[in-house]
Amino acid sequence: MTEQWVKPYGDTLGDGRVQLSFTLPVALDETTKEGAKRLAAMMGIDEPALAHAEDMGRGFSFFIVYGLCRHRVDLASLHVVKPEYEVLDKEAINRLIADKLGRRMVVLGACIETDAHTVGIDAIMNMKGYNGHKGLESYHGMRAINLGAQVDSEDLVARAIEEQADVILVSQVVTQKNIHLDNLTRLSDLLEAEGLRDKIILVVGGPRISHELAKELGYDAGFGTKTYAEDVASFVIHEWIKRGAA
Amino acid sequence: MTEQWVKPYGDTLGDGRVQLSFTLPVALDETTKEGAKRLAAMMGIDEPALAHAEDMGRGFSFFIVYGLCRHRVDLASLHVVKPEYEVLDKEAINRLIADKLGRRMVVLGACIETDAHTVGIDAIMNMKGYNGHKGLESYHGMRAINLGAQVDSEDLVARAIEEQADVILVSQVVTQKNIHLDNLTRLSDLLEAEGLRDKIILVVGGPRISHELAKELGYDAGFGTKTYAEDVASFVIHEWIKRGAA
Amino acid sequence: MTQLHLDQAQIDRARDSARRIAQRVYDEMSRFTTTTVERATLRLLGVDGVDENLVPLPNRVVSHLQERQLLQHGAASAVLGAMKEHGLSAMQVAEAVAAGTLSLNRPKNEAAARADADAQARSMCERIIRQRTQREARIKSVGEASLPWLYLIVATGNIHEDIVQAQAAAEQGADIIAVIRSTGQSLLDYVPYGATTEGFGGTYATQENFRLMRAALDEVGERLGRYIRLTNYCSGLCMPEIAAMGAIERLDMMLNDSMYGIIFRDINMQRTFIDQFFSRMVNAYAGVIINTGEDNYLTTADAYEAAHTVLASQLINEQFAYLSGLKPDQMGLGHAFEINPEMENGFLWELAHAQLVRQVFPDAALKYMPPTKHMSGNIFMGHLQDALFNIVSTATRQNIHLLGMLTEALHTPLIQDRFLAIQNAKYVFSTMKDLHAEIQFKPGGLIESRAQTVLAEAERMLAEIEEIGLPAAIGKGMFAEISRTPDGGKGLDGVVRKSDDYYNPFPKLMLGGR
Amino acid sequence: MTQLHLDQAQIDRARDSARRIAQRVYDEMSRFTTTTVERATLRLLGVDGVDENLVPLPNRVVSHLQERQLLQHGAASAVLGAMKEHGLSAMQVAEAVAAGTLSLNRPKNEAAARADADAQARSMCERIIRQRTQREARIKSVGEASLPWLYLIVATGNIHEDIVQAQAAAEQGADIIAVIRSTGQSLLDYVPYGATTEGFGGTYATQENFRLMRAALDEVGERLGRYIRLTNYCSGLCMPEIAAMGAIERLDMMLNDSMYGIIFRDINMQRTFIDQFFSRMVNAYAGVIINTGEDNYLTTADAYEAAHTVLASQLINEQFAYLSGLKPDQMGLGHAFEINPEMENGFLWELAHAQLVRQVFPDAALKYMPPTKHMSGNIFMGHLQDALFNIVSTATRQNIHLLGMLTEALHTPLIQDRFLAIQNAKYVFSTMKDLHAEIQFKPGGLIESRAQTVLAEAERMLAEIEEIGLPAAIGKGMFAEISRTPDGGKGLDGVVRKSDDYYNPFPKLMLGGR
Ligand code: B12
Ligand code: B12
Ligand SMILES: Cc1ncc(COP(=O)(O)O)c(C=O)c1O
Ligand SMILES: Cc1ncc(COP(=O)(O)O)c(C=O)c1O
Repeated sequence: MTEQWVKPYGDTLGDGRVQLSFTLPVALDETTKEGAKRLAAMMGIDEPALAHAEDMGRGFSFFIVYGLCRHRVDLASLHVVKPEYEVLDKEAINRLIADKLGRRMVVLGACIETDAHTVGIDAIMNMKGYNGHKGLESYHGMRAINLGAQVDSEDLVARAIEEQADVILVSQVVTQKNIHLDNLTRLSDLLEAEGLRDKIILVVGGPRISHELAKELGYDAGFGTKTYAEDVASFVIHEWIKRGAA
Repeated sequence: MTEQWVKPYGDTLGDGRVQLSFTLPVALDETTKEGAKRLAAMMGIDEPALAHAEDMGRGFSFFIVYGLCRHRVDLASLHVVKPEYEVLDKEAINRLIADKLGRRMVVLGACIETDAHTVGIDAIMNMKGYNGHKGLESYHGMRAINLGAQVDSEDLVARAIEEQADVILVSQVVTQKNIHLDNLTRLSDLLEAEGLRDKIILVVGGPRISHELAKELGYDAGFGTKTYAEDVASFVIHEWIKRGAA
Repeated sequence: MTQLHLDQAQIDRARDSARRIAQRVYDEMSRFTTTTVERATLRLLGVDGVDENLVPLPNRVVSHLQERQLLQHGAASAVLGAMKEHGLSAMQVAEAVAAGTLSLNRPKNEAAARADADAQARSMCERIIRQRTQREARIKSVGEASLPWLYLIVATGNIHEDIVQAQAAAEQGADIIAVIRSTGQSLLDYVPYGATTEGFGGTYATQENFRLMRAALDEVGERLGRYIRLTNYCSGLCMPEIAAMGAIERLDMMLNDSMYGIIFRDINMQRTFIDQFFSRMVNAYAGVIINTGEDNYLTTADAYEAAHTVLASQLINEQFAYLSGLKPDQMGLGHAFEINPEMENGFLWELAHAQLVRQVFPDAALKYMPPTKHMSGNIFMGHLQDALFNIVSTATRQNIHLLGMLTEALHTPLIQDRFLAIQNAKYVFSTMKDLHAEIQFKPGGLIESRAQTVLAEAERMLAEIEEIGLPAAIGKGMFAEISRTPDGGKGLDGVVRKSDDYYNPFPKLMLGGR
Repeated sequence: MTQLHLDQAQIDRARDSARRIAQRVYDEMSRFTTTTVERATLRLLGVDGVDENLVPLPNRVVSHLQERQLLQHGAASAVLGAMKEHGLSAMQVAEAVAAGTLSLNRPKNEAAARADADAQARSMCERIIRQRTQREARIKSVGEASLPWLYLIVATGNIHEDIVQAQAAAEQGADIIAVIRSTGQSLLDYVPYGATTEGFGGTYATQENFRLMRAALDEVGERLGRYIRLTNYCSGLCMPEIAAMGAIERLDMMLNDSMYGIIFRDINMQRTFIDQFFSRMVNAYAGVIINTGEDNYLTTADAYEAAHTVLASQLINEQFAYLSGLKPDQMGLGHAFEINPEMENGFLWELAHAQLVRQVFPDAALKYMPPTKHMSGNIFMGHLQDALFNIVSTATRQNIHLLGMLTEALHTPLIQDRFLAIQNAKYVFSTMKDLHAEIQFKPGGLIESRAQTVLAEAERMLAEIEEIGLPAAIGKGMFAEISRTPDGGKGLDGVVRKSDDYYNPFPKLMLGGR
């Protein structure tokens, strides 16, 4: 593959210009300013210029730096992990489900553990959908059950057994102190323990979720901001077919 | 000296949180996003999170990244180059000049070469001054001659000879493509060529000027934003005394 | 701003509906108490601490009473009776119960126990009044912030780190510090104990944390010459207990809504209404300003379409507040700038709405919330949304101004986010200082008509709620598009029908004989 | 916005003063021509190119005429005479002069030479009219931008890089692209030639650069369905030549002020007034919108204290513009949001000022400049200052809206700075779409009084200038606090007193016989 090196661009190809801001937990003086520049230099920023340095009181200082990033990256060399599937429309998805499953697909959705941010999962699951994209409830090929907020992983797994779920969709919005990692690991461990992990398509979504992260956590896919129901539905049916084929 | 390591601070000591923004000269897609994160990683940013990625049209993409900067710096180890002098008030400066020179000190100011930004040099030189700090014209110990904008270096040097200047103050505001470096070097070379460099205290100022840079260029001092007349005047008389002592 | 032309009779009709709606709920709910009301009562009588499993003693005692079928009489007389009989303090009684060395019964002498309870309660009331007086004295001596008060959150999860951030925020200009609570605390049926250093998206609300932060803010306030107010969350399954702790530790404000827990935390509605009444009574007595949570509706519903639900809910919250003894200047009725930034003329609608709320509640300490839902990772754009919010706030003279964070969509605030937020607000407030008095709305124009429409819709909505009752209205998802049923949700098991001889010393002391 | 109450008689008096001020300068100055006026004339007659030292041929020819004491008769007839006598084209004459193989003299037949010059000039005028017609046709076919027009600069120093940035800017929403000129070009007494790739803080204005950028913007405009306007600087020692080049290459707007060069570039005032008259005439004829530079005053003087100097100067610029045949809709009178962000109520004063200018010049294509002087390296704060500027612009219906850059204090714009600036303006303009019609100023309030004060001060200032004459006023530093004398400054050596038989074919063609 031909290489495709890129660098940040300000006003001339290859200039490497970047903007940076951060706080240092020290009062502002000439040394602190020098320290801020030095940090930028350590990041590989040439000619770091302190655009702004301001004392924030109580031994904190705020900095804005512009400079020239020395690093460049070869886009051609990057292997991006992304779910491989074609986004279909509702009709096509319903048809595929009818063809391949011959029954309605059971999809369970929840915001797990302490997370109560339901707007995201509602956007995917509920009739109304999001930005004019109807949710899974409106897919007649699916039985979409939205359990809502703060669902314990145990309860979710129990319900999955009860409903014979094909798919579990979980949402995680709160990520502070990486709490979502704990929550998500907990759920997949439980499914594993119940011997369900292979039977169920397990998907996670949320504004800070990437497919890469999801894969690392042992999920089948991860979806970030601006996801619509048809994206998930397309992935899910595609994954179902793939598993059948395997 | 005891070490004083610092790292950027977001909400926990040592967390290293920084904000970054830049443009990449490629259209937005998953690979570009990955490239943006990779660049942040190369800067030593752990867990780089793409807070925002937006296509700007015509093959450009804009990114905002937050992440954890791995680097830290020992403030105690930094040697900050700064002009060493005590800032005096106008009276004290006038008295010192009377004492040490026994005559008025001749100070020539100019914005050199193509630069026409006079507000800065006016703030230092003119009667009115800046932010309530009177300019050098108001110091009766000084003869302050402000040549204004776009003064050719040759003209400035000729005038310095004519007026028997003790001090030359130059202002450089335009720094695009580093034009100020050329201009400043040109002036000091000319002074050197005329054998005047040692006789004259040569000072540069401007919003993007640091003392460090000025020293590198062979100037006696450099002053940045928020400089007042008394800062320069204090330095100049201090430097005069130092040279006399040497 | 000049006043919008609004029909006062229409406002009065809407308010009358709200009064009847609230009164009906109150009448039905005053036949019940809850486990947390009783725990709060015990806390106010001096019970605190935890057992070896970190279960709070108020919980141990109340569970004990519940097991023994005694709770319906009220916890106070049983405990006071035991104190007298065994010559113990309230704490000692609780410890003994927890240790299993003491079983509580109905007091031998009910009248004496009640009198003792009254005496004990009176001394706590005096303590609370002393805090209230101290607040007033401090404001007088160190100085009062100017309006609007800048309200900032800290949410590191660690009380010690929170203190660093809170003091820095105050130095930068914050007038009010809210210590955001860890996710999930609202669903705990007990209040954690002691100083805490681990939380997610916030720090646990504990009495010790209250105390530490109060001291830190008193300290920085003195240094700055400005009394810094402290806020926490009086919501969730322990609403009354948090109110009690706050009253004791001199919190100044409390998030305390009549419906938030029901709608957003799926807490049982009966439980919430009962707890809410008691907690507000304590807040009222302690001179705390409550903050209601109507702003949250607009995080799930659309700010334009659901604007009237905010007003309707504020009117209901106001009436519930009156029932608990709160004065208008203690009512931080909540609303928010949640308009979609892509909506044409969105700013006009927000201006109309903020001014409408201002005029309907001229004496309330309105709490105005910044954009959150439509904030994105584009922090530069977000900073502008916050600026426009700041403009509406100063133009319509809001009282409690929550600062919007440019990183709202990303993380709980970093120290620099707060710093920039304060710069944003201060710039707007100063450069537009007298704008509110200089600009007038075009009579009959888009802004005025919009306000009139929202008012009319709120009136209609309240009429409908009056018809069907508040529980049914919530059941229909009339608020925030979320539906809850009277017997659904968490915490119903903590609702206890009062016996005829139920006794609690606080209402008559705090409400003056209601 | 509703209108401010202003005294129309006072406006009329101020305007009358300005008319007499301008007329007096015009009467005095029309006895002179300048080297660059003559070079522009030659360019319009077809002379272009450079010699082996890169000296433009128009300079070579004019110097030649000056040496031979012929310039006072006007360059046109000498060149046209030589063309006829030697059977050469204008370019061939110029090349021969440059090569030293031809010496110019007064034409043998002055009448015939004038007639030839007229014919040649007429064909150039037709060419310019064709460009003007093409502009109109393109606007009709690809579409016109909505008001206010978003104006963005590119300033990489390299025309090819500028094109990339300009096209990207247009895609992001720019309606006007200004190619900022290299520092120092305004003091060059010639116009550089060809495509250029090195400049500092901007790209050299050359005819080839004009052509390249024009083509690039036509291309992107077609793609976007919006005619993208192109702007450059018609200032400095070559003002008339730039006007000529712009007319030929279909520039749409030109920075072109009657006093900017005098004050900010220390260009001789006689030179400037003469050049200004000719250049504006060409601009007028080419359908170019001029942009005046009053905004610059506030970069050295204080925006509050010197507000009236902006208005006074606008009235003078307007009268000079009328003298050169410009129509009100070609008058992009300049003003700026340069208030100190720390000034209490600063926003109100800016609002008052912008509205005042709007009302005094209801038909002008007002150019409104963003904050620059008080921008700092705090880009987050700067972004807010720009937002408030955007608000005033939409609220007072400005026409040409220069986008403020959050990095104004740091560098010429990076591509992302422009991107964010457009998002800022678009957000404000959309969310406040009808605000201008909804908000009224309090009669007799702070805003109205402020506008009245500024108007009164401008009237007084103009009366004083009328008294002493414009050159003396400039000498007193009445504009921008910078003082210049009639015989000081650069370029006086290029001022030539016309002989009685001075001839130039363009004024009568372009002004229709003035
Ligand atoms: C609305 C909101 C709330 C509402 C939630 C109401 C509700 N019923 O959901 C309320 C007010 C209750 C709330 C409370 C809290 N919140 Co909140 N909240 C928000 C807010 C403003 C918007 C979130 C939202 O609705 N976005 C719109 C939806 C549509 O977007 P989305 O969730 O990203 O979903 C899309 C995709 O991500 C994806 N997706 C999401 N889930 C899934 C699942 C699957 C399977 C798939 C395929 C896709 C998918 O598809 C969706 C549609 O495209 C954000 C800030 C912001 N602007 O983002 C803060 C925010 C998320 N909240 C935050 C916090 C900290 C809290 C609290 C913990 C604060 C506290 N301590 O009290 C509480 C507690 C809540 C709890 N226990 O979880 C933080 C989280 C910080 C972090 N990164 O950890 C944020 C970022 C605010 C902040 N800056 O502090 N919040
Ligand atoms: C005002 C201004 C102008 C005015 C200048 C009027 C005048 N008579 O000075 C006008 C409108 C003419 C102008 C024109 C241009 N400008 Co200009 N201008 C500015 C602006 C808005 C403010 C500068 C200013 O006056 N600051 C206030 C003074 C008091 O601050 P200061 O200069 O920093 O001075 C202080 C210190 O630095 C120090 N100091 C300065 N000099 C000295 C000297 C000594 C000896 C000492 C001790 C101290 C000292 O003390 C001063 C007081 O504390 C800046 C943007 C900004 N906000 O900074 C752009 C800016 C400087 N301009 C810029 C440019 C590119 C131009 C042009 C080249 C654009 C063009 N191509 O047309 C032209 C050409 C000018 C030229 N040939 O030099 C760029 C420079 C970019 C760069 N880094 O290279 C800037 C940053 C704007 C931008 N973002 O593009 N400009
Ligand atoms: C009234 C009210 N209570 C409580 C909260 C916080 O929620 P919780 O404490 O349930 O996590 C909010 C959220 O902003 C609120 O508005
Ligand atoms: C009217 C006018 N002309 C010219 C310029 C640019 O200056 P110059 O071309 O002299 O560098 C400006 C600056 O903004 C201006 O306002």
